[in-house]
Amino acid sequence: MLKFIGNILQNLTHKPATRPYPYQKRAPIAGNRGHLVIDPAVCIYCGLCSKRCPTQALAVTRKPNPNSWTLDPYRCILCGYCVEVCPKHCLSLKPEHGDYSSPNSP
Amino acid sequence: MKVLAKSPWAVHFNCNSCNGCDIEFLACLTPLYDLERFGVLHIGNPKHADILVVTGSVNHRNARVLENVYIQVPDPKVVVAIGVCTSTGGIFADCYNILGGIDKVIPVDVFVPGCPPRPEAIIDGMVQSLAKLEAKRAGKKVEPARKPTFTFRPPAEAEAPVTPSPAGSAGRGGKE
Amino acid sequence: MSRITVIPFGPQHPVLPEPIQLRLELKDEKVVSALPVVGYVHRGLEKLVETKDYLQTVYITERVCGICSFIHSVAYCQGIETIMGVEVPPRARYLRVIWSETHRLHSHLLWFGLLADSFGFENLFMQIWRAREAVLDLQEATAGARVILGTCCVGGVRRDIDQTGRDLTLATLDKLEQDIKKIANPILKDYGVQQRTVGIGRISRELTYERGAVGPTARAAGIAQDLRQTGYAAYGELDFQPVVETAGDCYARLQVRVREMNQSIELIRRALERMPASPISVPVKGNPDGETVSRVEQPRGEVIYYLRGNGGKNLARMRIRTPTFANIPALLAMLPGAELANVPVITLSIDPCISCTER
Amino acid sequence: MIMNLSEIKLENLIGAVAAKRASGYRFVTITCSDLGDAFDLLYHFDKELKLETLRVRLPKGAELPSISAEYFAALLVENEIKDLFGIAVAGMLLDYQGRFLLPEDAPRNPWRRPSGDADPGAAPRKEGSDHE
Repeated sequence: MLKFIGNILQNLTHKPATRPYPYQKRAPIAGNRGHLVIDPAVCIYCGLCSKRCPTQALAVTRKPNPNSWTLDPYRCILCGYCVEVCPKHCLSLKPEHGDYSSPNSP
Repeated sequence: MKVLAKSPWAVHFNCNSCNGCDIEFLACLTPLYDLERFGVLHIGNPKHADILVVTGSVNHRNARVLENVYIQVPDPKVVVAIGVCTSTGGIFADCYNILGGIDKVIPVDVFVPGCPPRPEAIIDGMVQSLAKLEAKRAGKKVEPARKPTFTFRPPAEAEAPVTPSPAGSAGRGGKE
Repeated sequence: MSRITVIPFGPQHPVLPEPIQLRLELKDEKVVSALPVVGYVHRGLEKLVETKDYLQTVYITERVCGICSFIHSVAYCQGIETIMGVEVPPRARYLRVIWSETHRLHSHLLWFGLLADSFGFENLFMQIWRAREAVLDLQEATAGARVILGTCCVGGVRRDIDQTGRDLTLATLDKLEQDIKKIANPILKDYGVQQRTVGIGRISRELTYERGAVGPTARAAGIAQDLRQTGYAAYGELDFQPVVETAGDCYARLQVRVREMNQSIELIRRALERMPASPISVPVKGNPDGETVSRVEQPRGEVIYYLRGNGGKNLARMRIRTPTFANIPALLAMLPGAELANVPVITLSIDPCISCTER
Repeated sequence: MIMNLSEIKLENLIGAVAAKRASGYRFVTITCSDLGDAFDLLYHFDKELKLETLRVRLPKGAELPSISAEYFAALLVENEIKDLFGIAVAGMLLDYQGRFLLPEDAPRNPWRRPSGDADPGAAPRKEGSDHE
């Protein structure tokens, strides 16, 4: 019975367990694999990432075509293999989960 | 975000998932994330539901089951596809028994990318789907969800550094 | 007067998180026989090794199952390392143990919650899943993802646990131990739970062994067999002893898993304490040529990987036999004689993972 | 590099499996691979954490005797092999008629390769490869 009262008091005084997402966002946890970003200025468009990607989520074009790097976030499994093999370290994984609603993301 | 007048119920269908997305969707219903804050209640009967939450890609045996569940959900309804398998087949797209994303079988209103998506991403997707459901209830026409790809070019070569892909390019990342 | 009726249980059923069908033949309320119908989650992912190279295959094996994903990748990587003769650095072996055990913790908690839901304790389900989130947060902080960790690679692991991660792990384990003490242990003594599990789905030790059951299903029937006894990764240095119960019913399976949770907490603490300083991975050169069988212990039991490479960068054959596949024959022996209302509890008591089973 | 591997002839299979059962082995699984002109079948057994394997070579077109009378648990994996490789398995206690994993409109026997086909994506085989 006393234990029960303790529980009630605890429930009254403690903060709610629920995280109030999306009204209040948690601080991103460093090192999390949230979404993939590229620095297009550093990239040499060698295509190694797209060769290594296990899901063919990446596509790279280079000369004679114009250089480009394309990500399909609806195929990407965020494994980070591309980040490991990139010779210029221009790819990185950011801790927040990707928001692909705007045309300029990620 | 607007508070919704009605409480939409969700039915969850595991199509061909590895359980990663399933347990993350269930985690959304538990105290820490608590989707019931938005009135979303997880129920077992498709006839009671407004939202169909699907995880996993479509294979030969469950395509018909998915279609049946979809038909049983009364109108207006929205479909939320959780995870990359559900969107395109993901890492399993090349398997012999995989047909691809669920949009091959039923129309999809919201795609949530990620493998598996975090509960925060699923909540974002659910909130988006609530807005679409409201629009459908009001009799507005709602476009099916797109799966855009994102192309980047070296800044020196492109006037516009970022070119959004054409609408609805559901293709396979343009790998030729 | 009684006659035989056939009731399909599943594929879409409120207590089944995954699609599997059991065709139950009933005489009144009693099950006479059961027949599994599977194939709803069959992908054919073993065949993918023919198109993806052996390093990419790690990410496929992680996605065989989202619940025990890390342990799948450990089994695969150990197999490839055996074929190629790669010696994994000691710290990596300890890190593999730590993440394997956090996976076991979250898997057992998840199962416990689902079982509570299946015998009608929804509040308990919520409480357990709240406790489980601590493990997922820990995995997110130490490995970079909540469920599919992606930290195991051929030749070692991809991430280290530093001092901050270590402190966080220990703090999480203390909290979790308290939660398990507060939730799980009283539940084992609860009258309602015992009414719903004791004597339900009982199976004898001999029949369990004959049907080839593995993992907690076998250990609850008195078979002291756990692949961790073979000492793969760093288990050989952690004084591991399997958890055994003898009753062979749903309650015994519950007891085994609750005790295993406490054991996992203890194993992680020991591993953190004894973990030596060393590099966390070695570079791997060349292609696998040869064949091997790799076995590790998952939350649900023994998983066995057969791998065969022939000098190319793709493997020629990968075959996965998962624990649920081995436990289904035992399940079919548990069901006859049970009441229809107990079928969900009995089915869940083997912790079925259909995604693993059908691959 | 499989430990405790013994190669047996197809006609001795049932006898060897029965001997395993008599000496208290637990059935683990059957692994099948298509080598092009024949199937390679590995029967794994376990006793006190020691894995023993029997290797059987099954020519294409030949019938595989079922061991489900000895070990009931072999039933599921035999049905799976029948589905995926199109091997006729004789005497199964329960036959799903090739519809265990794959439904009607799925590809038939997806693992079966035409006779004489080499391993997929393989480099030229080295001398003394250990599974020949």
